[in-house]
Amino acid sequence: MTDYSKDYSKDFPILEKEIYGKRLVYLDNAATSQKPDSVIRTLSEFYRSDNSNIHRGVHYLSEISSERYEKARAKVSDFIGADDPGEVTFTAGTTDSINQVACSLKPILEGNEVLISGVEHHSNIVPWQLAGAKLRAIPMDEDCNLLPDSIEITDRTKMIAISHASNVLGSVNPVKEITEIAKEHDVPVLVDAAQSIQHLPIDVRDIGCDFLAFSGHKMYAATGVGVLYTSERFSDIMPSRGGGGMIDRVTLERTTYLKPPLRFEAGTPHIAGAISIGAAIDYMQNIGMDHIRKREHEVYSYAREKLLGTDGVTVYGNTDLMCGSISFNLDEIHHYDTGLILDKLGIAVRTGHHCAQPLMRTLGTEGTVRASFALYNTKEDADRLLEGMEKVRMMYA
Amino acid sequence: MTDYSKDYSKDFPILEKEIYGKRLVYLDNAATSQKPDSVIRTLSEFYRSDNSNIHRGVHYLSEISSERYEKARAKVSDFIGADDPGEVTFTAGTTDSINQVACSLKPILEGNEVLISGVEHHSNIVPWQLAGAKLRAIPMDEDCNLLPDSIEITDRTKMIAISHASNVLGSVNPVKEITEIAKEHDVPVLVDAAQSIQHLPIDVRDIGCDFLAFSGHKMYAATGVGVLYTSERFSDIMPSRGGGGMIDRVTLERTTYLKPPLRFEAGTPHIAGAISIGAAIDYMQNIGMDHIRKREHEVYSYAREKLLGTDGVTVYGNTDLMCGSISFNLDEIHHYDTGLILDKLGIAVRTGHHCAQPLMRTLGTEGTVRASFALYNTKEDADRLLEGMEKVRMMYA
Amino acid sequence: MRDAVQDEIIEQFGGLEWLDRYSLLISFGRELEPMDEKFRTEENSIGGCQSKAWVRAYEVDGRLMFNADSEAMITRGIISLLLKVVNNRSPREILDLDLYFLDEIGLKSNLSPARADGLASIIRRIRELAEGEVN
Amino acid sequence: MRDAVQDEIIEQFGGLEWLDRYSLLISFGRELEPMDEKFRTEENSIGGCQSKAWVRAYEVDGRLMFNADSEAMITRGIISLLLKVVNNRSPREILDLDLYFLDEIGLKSNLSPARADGLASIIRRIRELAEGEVN
Ligand SMILES: Cc1ncc(COP(=O)(O)O)c(C=O)c1O
Ligand SMILES: Cc1ncc(COP(=O)(O)O)c(C=O)c1O
Repeated sequence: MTDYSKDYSKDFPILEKEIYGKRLVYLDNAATSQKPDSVIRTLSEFYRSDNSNIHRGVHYLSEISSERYEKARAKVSDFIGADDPGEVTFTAGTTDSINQVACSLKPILEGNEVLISGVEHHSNIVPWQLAGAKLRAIPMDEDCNLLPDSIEITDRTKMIAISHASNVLGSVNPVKEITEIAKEHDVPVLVDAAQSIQHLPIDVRDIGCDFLAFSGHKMYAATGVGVLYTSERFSDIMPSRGGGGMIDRVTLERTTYLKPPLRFEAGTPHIAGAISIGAAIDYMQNIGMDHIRKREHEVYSYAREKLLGTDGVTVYGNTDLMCGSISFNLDEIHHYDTGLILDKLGIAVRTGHHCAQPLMRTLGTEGTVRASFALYNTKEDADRLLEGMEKVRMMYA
Repeated sequence: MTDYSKDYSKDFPILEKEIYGKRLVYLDNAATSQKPDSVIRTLSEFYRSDNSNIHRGVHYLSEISSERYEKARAKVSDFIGADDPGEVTFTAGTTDSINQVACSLKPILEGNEVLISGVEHHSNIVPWQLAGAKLRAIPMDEDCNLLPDSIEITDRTKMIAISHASNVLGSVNPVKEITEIAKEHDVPVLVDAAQSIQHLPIDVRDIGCDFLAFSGHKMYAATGVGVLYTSERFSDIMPSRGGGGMIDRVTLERTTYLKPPLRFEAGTPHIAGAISIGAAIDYMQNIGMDHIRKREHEVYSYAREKLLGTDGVTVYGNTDLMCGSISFNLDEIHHYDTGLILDKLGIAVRTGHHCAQPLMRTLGTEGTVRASFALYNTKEDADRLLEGMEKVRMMYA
Repeated sequence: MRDAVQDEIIEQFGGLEWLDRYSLLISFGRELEPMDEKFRTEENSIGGCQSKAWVRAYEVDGRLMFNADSEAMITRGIISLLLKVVNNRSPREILDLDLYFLDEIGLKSNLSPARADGLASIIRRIRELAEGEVN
Repeated sequence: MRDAVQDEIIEQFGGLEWLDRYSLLISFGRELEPMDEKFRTEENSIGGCQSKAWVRAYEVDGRLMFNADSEAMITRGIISLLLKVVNNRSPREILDLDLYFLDEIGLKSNLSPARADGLASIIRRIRELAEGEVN
C-alpha cells in the first residue's frame, strides 16, 4: 500500500517559510516548482567540487563534469523512454526548445500551416508565427477539450504542436490519438510537456511524438535549463544555433556540424542545470511517478470538487484526466484582487492570462485565478485556499 | 597601495581541492571560471528562500524574485556602463546572445556580409553563417593583431562582429578604433566580450558598440546565463524568439511585442543565474576591476615572459594589451600529450583548437596548449605550470 | 515635506492589519467615480498591469484634475487615494510631490516596476501628464 | 575470462605511478609502427578525439589484423596496447573480448565517450570492423 499521507514538503526548504506570519501554501507550481534540498545541494556541491567546462577537456575536473553532464542526459533519456540519449538535447527551457524546432524547420514551415490547439501557452504559439507559419486550432468542445476526430490535415499542414496538459485548465490532451492521426499524414508532432513531465509518467515511444519539450524549473530542477527530445528521424535537421561544441569543421566559407545531441547544443550548456535535472529525476523516481500521479490526483480532485461545490465560483475546464492547474474566478471579484488577498493569507496563486490569451478569449475572461499543485501539496493546502476564498468573499460582501 | 599578494583563492571552495594528491592549479579559466563562495551561496539561498517565477506574480515570493532579477539587470547595466537597464537582456550565454542578434537581423544580413576577424571563436562565426551572411576577416599582422586601418567596408557590410579579447592568444583587439570606423559607415558593431568582461573594466558607451555579448559562467557566475547588451538604437528589432513574458497581445493571427528588455526574453529566464551574475559583479567590484586588471596583468606577464624565455616552446600572439589566455606548444610534443601529463600533475589547462579553427590554420597548428588565468591565479601557479612543462619535456627526452 | 492629504490617509491606515487595509482600499475603490466608457481608450490605458487601467488629466484654472480607473477593486482603491493626493494641484506641485504615504501605508512594494498592479506605471503616467503641462 | 596478453600488460603497469605509466605509454607509442600515409584517409579516421586518429583492419587467414595511429604519443601508446590485445584474433573473439586491462591500468575513464582522446571511438570502430567480418 502506498502511503499518500507522507509529507514531502519537509524535503523542500522554502516550504518552511512563513509569509505574513502564516505557513506558506505554495500553489503557483505551474509557474515554477520549488526545489528539494537534494537538488539544491547537488547544484552547490557541483560548483564546490566538480565545476568545469565539458567536452574535449583533458583535465580531471573537465572529465568529471562531462561525465556528470552525460549521465544526466542518459537519465532524461530513460525518464522519457527515448531510444537513445542522442535524442535528448539540453536547452534553456520549454520556450527555447520550441523556438529551436520552429527555427530549424522554418524553411518547411514558412507560408505553410501549423496545427495547434486553443489552449496553448504563448510559448507554443509565437515561435511558429516567427517561423512564418499560419496557425490553425484543432476544434474543442465547450469544456475546451480537443476533438481529435475533427482534426483536418491538409497538404499545407507541416507540424502539429500540442500541449500535453494545459497550464490553465489542467486538462490532459489526447496526444496519443493526435500522433496516430498525424502519422497517417506523415506530419510531425511536437508535444509541449511543460505541464505534464512533473505529474505523469511519460514515454515518448508510447506517445509517438517526434519532439517533446519541457523545462527543468517546473520539475523541481534549476532555472535556465530544459529539454528537447528530437526523434532520431529528425537527427539531420539543420541546427538553429551555431557556436562552439556543435561543429565538425569551421572555415569562413563553410561549416559542417556534428551529430545530435551535440549538433543542437551550441555554446557552453547549462552544465549545472542539466545535472540538477538528473537530481530532480532521482528525487521523483525515488518516490515513483505512479505514486506521484496518484497522490497528486487525490489532492487535485479534492480541491477541484470543493471549488465546484462552492457557490459563486466559476471553475474552468473539465475532463477525465487532469493534473496540475485549476483555474477559477469568484463572481464579481477581479482575479487580481483575489490573488492579492490570498497572498496576504500566505497563499501563493497566480492570476492573469497565464500566457494563454487565446484561451482567455474563449473562456470569455481577461484572466483567472490559478491554483496549481505539486507533489508536496496536501489537502490541508487545499483547505487553506478554500478558507482564503471565503475570506475574500466576505471582504467583498 | 593595492595589495597584489592577497590570496583570493581562499574565496573559491573548489581551489582547496587536491587532484592526484597535488593542489589544483586551475588554468582553464577561458573555458569557465570557478565560483566564489558568495556566488554559490547566493544561488542556494535563492532556491531555499526566494524562488518563484517572476513578472506579473501577485504573491510575495514572486515579488521578491522579480525584484532580485531586475536588480541584477540594473547591476549589469551599471557594470558595463549602459544608458539604461532596458538595454540589458539576460540570455543563455555568449553563444546564445550572438545567435539572437544574427537571427533578429537575418533579413538584413542574408546574402550580405559580416566583417569578423581571423581570431574569432566559432560562436562568433557560425551564427552569422546560419543567418546567411558571407564572412570576411579584417586583415591581421603576423602576430595576429588586427589592422583597423585596413578595414574595408562596402555597401554589403551589414555588421562588424569582433571579440574584445582572443580566447586563444589573449590579445585585446582595438574595438574602439573599429567602432569609430564603423560609425562613419553606419555599420553596427557587436563586441564579443566573453574573454574580457572578467578581466578589464568595460564601458559600452566608451567602446561605442551596438551589441555586447558575454557569459556568466566565465565571470564567476552560474552556468546557463549570459548577457546581451543591445543599444537603445536597436530596441525595435524583431525578437528572435517567441513565448511567454515578451508579448503584449497574442492572437492566432497576429502578435505584438513588449519593449526591451522583456521583448528579448521569451519564456522563463534563468532567474537564479541572472541573480548569480549580480553576486559575481558584487564580488568583482568589491575587489575593483582596476585592481583585478593590474593583479592579473602581473601574473599573466610573469607567466608569459617565462614561457617566452623557455627553449623549445612556441608562444602564439603578441601585442601590448593582453589578458586571460596564453597559447603555446612544446616543440615535437603534441598538445594533447602535454595537457594529459600536466593534468596528472594537478594542473588544469585546455588543449586543442579552442573553437577557433580558422585561427589554428593561420597559426599552422592543429591545436595549442592554453593556460588561462583568473583573479585567483598567482605567480606560484605559473611556476607550477613551468615546472610541469619541464617534466613533460623530460618524459619525451 | 509633509502634506496634509497624505498625512490624513496615513492616519486612516495607521495600525491596521493587512486585511483591514485591503478592506479599506476596497471601500475607497467602490467610492471612486468610474471613468466614463468613452475615455477608456488605448491612449489613456496603462501597460504593464494585470488589471487594465486608464488615466487621463484635464486642466481647471491652471490646476490638474485626474480621472483614473482600473478593473480591479484594490487597484481602484489605491488609485482613489492617489487622486486625492495629486488632484487639484499645479503641474509643478505634482512633479515636486513626494508620495511618501504609499510607503507608510505599506504599499511601497507596489511601486516596483515588476509589480503586477502597475501602480508604478500609473504614477509615471501622472507625472508625464503633469510634465506635459509645465512648459 | 582472463587473457594472457592483457594480464601481461597489467603486470607491466602494476604499481607504477601515473607519470611512470605515461612514460611507459610514450615508449610503447614510439614503438608503434606508423600508419602509412595512404591509409590516413577520411574513411579510416575517427571523429570525437582531440588528436586525429585512424583505424583500419585487414584479414589474414580468418583472423583480423588492425593498423591504427594517432598524432598524440600517449594515445599511440594506448593504441599500441590495444592492438597487442585485439590483433590476430577471429572477428567473433574480438567481439567477445572484455577489455579489462584498460580498467586495471587506470585508463577506464578514457573509455568515456566524453574523453578527448577518443579511445571509446577507437574501440567502437574496432568492434564495428570486427562485426562487419562476422557474417
Ligand atoms: C571569445 C569567445 N566567444 C564566445 C564564447 C562562447 O561562450 P559560451 O560557450 O559561454 O556561449 C567563448 C567561450 O569559449 C569565447 O571564448
Ligand atoms: C504549457 C506550457 N508551455 C510552455 C511554457 C513555457 O515554459 P518556460 O517559461 O519554462 O520556457 C509553460 C510555462 O509557463 C507552459 O505552461
